[in-house]
Amino acid sequence: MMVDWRLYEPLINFARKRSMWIVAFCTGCGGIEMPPLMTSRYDLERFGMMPNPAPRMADLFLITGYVTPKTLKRIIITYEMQPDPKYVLAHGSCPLNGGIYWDGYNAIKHLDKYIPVDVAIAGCMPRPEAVMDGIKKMMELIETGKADGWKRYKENYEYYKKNQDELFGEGWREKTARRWIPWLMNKKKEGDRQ
Amino acid sequence: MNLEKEQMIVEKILQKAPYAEGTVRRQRRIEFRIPPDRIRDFLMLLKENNFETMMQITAVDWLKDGEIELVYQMWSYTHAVHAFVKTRIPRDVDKARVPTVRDIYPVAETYERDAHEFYKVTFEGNDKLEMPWILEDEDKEAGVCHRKDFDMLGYVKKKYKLLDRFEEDKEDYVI
Amino acid sequence: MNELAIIVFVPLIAGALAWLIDVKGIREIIGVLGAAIPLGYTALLYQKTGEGLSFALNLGVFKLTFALNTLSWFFLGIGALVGFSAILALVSTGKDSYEWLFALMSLSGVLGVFLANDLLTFFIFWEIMTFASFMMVLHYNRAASLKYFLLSVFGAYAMLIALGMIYAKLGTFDFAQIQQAMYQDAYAAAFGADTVFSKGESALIYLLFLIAFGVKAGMFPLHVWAPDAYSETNQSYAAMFSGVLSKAGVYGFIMLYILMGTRLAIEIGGFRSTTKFGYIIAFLGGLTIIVGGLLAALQEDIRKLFAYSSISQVGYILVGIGVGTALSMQAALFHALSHALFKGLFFLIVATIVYRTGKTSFADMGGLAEKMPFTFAMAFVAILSLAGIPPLVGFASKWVLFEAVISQNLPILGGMVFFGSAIGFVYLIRFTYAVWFGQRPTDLDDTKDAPLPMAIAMAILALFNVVLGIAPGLVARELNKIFGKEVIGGNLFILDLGFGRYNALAILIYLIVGIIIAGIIYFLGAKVRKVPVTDTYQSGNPVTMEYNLTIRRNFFLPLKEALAFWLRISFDKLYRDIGAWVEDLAEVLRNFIYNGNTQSYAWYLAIVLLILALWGV
Amino acid sequence: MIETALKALLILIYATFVGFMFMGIIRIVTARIHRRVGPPIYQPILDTIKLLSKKSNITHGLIYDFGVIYALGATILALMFIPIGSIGVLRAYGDLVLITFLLEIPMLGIMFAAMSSGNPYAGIGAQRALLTMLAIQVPLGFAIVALAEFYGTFSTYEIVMAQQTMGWSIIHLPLLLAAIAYDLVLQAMFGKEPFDIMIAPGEISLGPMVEFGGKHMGILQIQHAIALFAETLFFANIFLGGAVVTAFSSPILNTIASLAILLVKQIAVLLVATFMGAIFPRFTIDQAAKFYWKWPTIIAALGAILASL
Repeated sequence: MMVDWRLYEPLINFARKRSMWIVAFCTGCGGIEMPPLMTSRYDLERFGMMPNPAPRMADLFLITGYVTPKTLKRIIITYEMQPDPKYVLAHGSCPLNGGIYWDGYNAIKHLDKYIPVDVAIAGCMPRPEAVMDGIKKMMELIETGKADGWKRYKENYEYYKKNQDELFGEGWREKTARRWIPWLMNKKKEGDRQ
Repeated sequence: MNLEKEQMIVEKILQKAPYAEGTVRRQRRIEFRIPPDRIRDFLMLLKENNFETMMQITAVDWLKDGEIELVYQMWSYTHAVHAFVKTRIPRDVDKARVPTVRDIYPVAETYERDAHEFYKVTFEGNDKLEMPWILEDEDKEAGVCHRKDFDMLGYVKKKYKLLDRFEEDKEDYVI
Repeated sequence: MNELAIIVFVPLIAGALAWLIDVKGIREIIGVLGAAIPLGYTALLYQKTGEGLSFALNLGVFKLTFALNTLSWFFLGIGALVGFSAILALVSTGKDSYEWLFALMSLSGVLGVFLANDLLTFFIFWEIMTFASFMMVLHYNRAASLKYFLLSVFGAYAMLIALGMIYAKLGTFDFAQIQQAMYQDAYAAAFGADTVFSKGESALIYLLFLIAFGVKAGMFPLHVWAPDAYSETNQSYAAMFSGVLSKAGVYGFIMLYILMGTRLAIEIGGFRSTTKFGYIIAFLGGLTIIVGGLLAALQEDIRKLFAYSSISQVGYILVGIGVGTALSMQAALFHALSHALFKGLFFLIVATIVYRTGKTSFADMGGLAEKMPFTFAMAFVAILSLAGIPPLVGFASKWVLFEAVISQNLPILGGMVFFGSAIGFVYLIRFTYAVWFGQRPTDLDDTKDAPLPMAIAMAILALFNVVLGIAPGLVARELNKIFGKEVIGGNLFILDLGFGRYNALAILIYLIVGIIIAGIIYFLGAKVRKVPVTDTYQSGNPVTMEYNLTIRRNFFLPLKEALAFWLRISFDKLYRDIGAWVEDLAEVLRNFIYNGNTQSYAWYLAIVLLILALWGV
Repeated sequence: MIETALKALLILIYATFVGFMFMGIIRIVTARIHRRVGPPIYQPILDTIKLLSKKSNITHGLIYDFGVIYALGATILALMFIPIGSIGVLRAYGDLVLITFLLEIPMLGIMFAAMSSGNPYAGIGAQRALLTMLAIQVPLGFAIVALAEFYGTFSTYEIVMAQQTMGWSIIHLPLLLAAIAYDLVLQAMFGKEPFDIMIAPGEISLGPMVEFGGKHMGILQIQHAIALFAETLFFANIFLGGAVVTAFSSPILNTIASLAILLVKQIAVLLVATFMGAIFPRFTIDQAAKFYWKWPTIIAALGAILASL
């Protein structure tokens, strides 16, 4: 059953703008900046934002702080689980250019090489006011339809895939999944023995 | 500032362990230097002299001496004294071997895995050394470690394609 | 030849033939015919239930008499229908002619029990049924069969003693005469005249019958044989075993009411709005519901789960019988029917699963819904029916039962039956999750759907589940006929109890409407994309099929922890201990009394003579 | 026929709207208890629009879709049987036992859908939800028994009518006890603290809901709204006297007045649940089971026994 939704686009955009559910995947030090945002000082729920543990029903993905290759794998998997349209908000300078971990072997330098970032907030760490400013910006972008990271990810998937594979190596998903299996199996055997 | 308690402990331990040399650094800090092959006996001795907890195994890379120094940090709740047990082993990867103390202090398993991953020290008898720890597999294959002779900056540039970003000779960067 | 004789004896003969001929293909045909003919004749006899059809077979010493009335026709219908389905499924799962012989023998045994017109015939066919089912269990598991045999023999002796007492007093086995005598006795007791049976005797007879029928119905605490016996046999046969044979116990309880209900009511007295002896049955039934259900939720073996669930469901019927009003009796009969339908269906589903996968433990199953869609559809119907989801037959009967119990101001029983419905949800979901959903073990990837005979058998029972659920009036009409008065009012789709009404058709219509509304909302949304089980959210960790993504064992561990204290009490263990204790006692006697010493035997003799002399003989 | 359908449609729309308002009220009141401003009251509607307008959805198979649809359908079915003031489509068949069952069926659909996704969190969530349901069933059953035995009827509408003459149920001691037990049960039915272990957001990421996204979650939001309305309405009807206004001459005014009265009572029930939820921490599942099998069961059984005397 096909319905022409373009008539309702303004309403839908308003709804998308005013009910951004955050996937609670707070990496790095910015996770500490979330509680003040959520609690009574700067109450984000005023804008209908709500922390949400499951990515399937989340819209806004907060990358709060530095990203290591380990985390980036999970971030990519979680990001791909989110249904379109989905938005990414990067906190602080680490996702931009590595920040103070510029020479660290285990900190991603340019996050937007691996997943599209809609809004990035500078600062180390940005204060809640700055984060709220970024969220306001994100709302404007959503309303004007400029927050099209999910479209870019679909269109330039080869580019992102290439960067991810250069960083992690081909077939990194299976490799990461199987990494622990021998040790888990051993553990299981020990458990059976006892 | 009296150090009788520390002195007493050090003497008590030294007379049982003649191979070791011990000093008192300051209040509640004592320090021992022992040959690497006696580490197990010495830690057993410490455990008998109620040093209940192993807090950390630190590895220090002395590039010029060509040695790696392992610092076993023990803590005694009864004396409230923090003991450093220092031992030095050769630096080259195949010779950097020391017996494990996992059976004496079970927690040592974790610290030994840590030291093995970042300083390539082999603890003989610990079968979990190869278990995945902090480093990703691709980093491990590239030989990433915290030894001083490893060119970390070069590796980072290569890994993250940052060749155009830093000058080679500059020492201090300001971002 | 008389229809009743055909109904009773054809399965037996067919079984014998199948056993003798023992050619694969022919024996199946004979066996299915042997089950189909009683079904056909039962359907034919529907018109003649009023005529008091009867049949007598003179065996010289005693004569077997059968008679047909509406009550026995009701049970006959249950037995013939479920029995036919089970036999049909046996075509696929039956291993050898042995199983055909005894399956059909037990079928004719139970039909004979339903049709018997005197206690002796009742007892004889009861024993045939017990023996045949015992042989079926023996074929698979010795220990389970022995446990079943011991308890059945226990019950049989109890019944035999009761029979002896009745015969000694009344000199007849005929139901009608016994009933008559009991009525007179009851009135005599009521008016304080001297009675044939003293208070103690009637109480004793009641107790003996309680044991005899309780064992067969799987009543707590005599249920211990059932889980092993139901699970350790051919699962197609278990459909009949649990669906029909347990009904023989229920039928026995109803006979108890018919024969000596008033007598016991007057002798033992009443409790609140019901009779004391009835309340005992009802309370034990309530305990059966709870114990069976909780244990079913904690099982790790699919067959055992349904064995316990069957016990739990029989508890409802006992509650209904025990409350003893006309309405609750009807509710009990109704639930007996629906229990036979959905439980038979369930055991056929289990049979299909076991037959196709060869596995019985929940730990090695999962994700079969894609592989066995038809069986899953049948299971869906059965689950909705057992869990009491309107509009299915399970809810209709359960609803009548609830109202019948609660309207009698019996709060404790009401709470028990409510709890029973919830526990039904619980173990059914465990079954659904472990078998049909979740991650499929790789060795089940080439599982095929049900074979044709089992599919037909399941379809028959599922059809009845749905039809009788949407039109419960059909059953209510029969039940009213049995009682000869309008107890459950209403029409084809509406059950009207006066203080509560249930409209199955409206429920169906509005459910469909609601689903249509939801479906419209669903189809307005964007298209869906199918994702594999490894593409679920595991905190962002990538997983492969090597990982175990399903809770396979100890699904209800918290429940186990919450019930830890009660789970330590095991009647099975208690009986084992008693058995061991009896053995030790025998040992002691052998050592100290019957020690083979003539000297001591002489002394015993002297002592006995002395006692007799003192007694004045 | 036509007006029945029209009435049903109106009831459905009213229930959905008010249910969404209830969800908004819960969020606002919780926010105020936290000293926050809280979202606007129409926030749940925005959420639902957003979820339904997602551009990509996933499924785990037929049951995954059907379970969600079935949940909403069954909730609508349950709503139809509860008398709303003087209107009410099937109130003649609004049987206590039936409604109690119908209010549980949606959970079965959600559980089917959640488990068919094969997500371990969903499995754990389903297990916890089922054990919670098992725990609440005992006091719930006793409360229903108490009602039925006190009034001697199972028809919700007749109970409402009886309360118009005899006064509210909760002024009679047995039914007061039953009402207390039922209110504790309601706490778990709403899935609010301290009995929300089944959807523990931090630990098992919403449990059964973890895999639902897009339109599935949207449908479940609508279902939740209607279920909130139906449960509070049921409570208001059987314990708080319902509402049957006959003061005015015109039936329209009577209906509006009784709807208003019902709304007040429903909001009262809702607020009690919200306050309890906002101030209590969370029980683990066996603690919840033990709690329900101790105090509420004793209270409700006492009520039932008193009612049956």
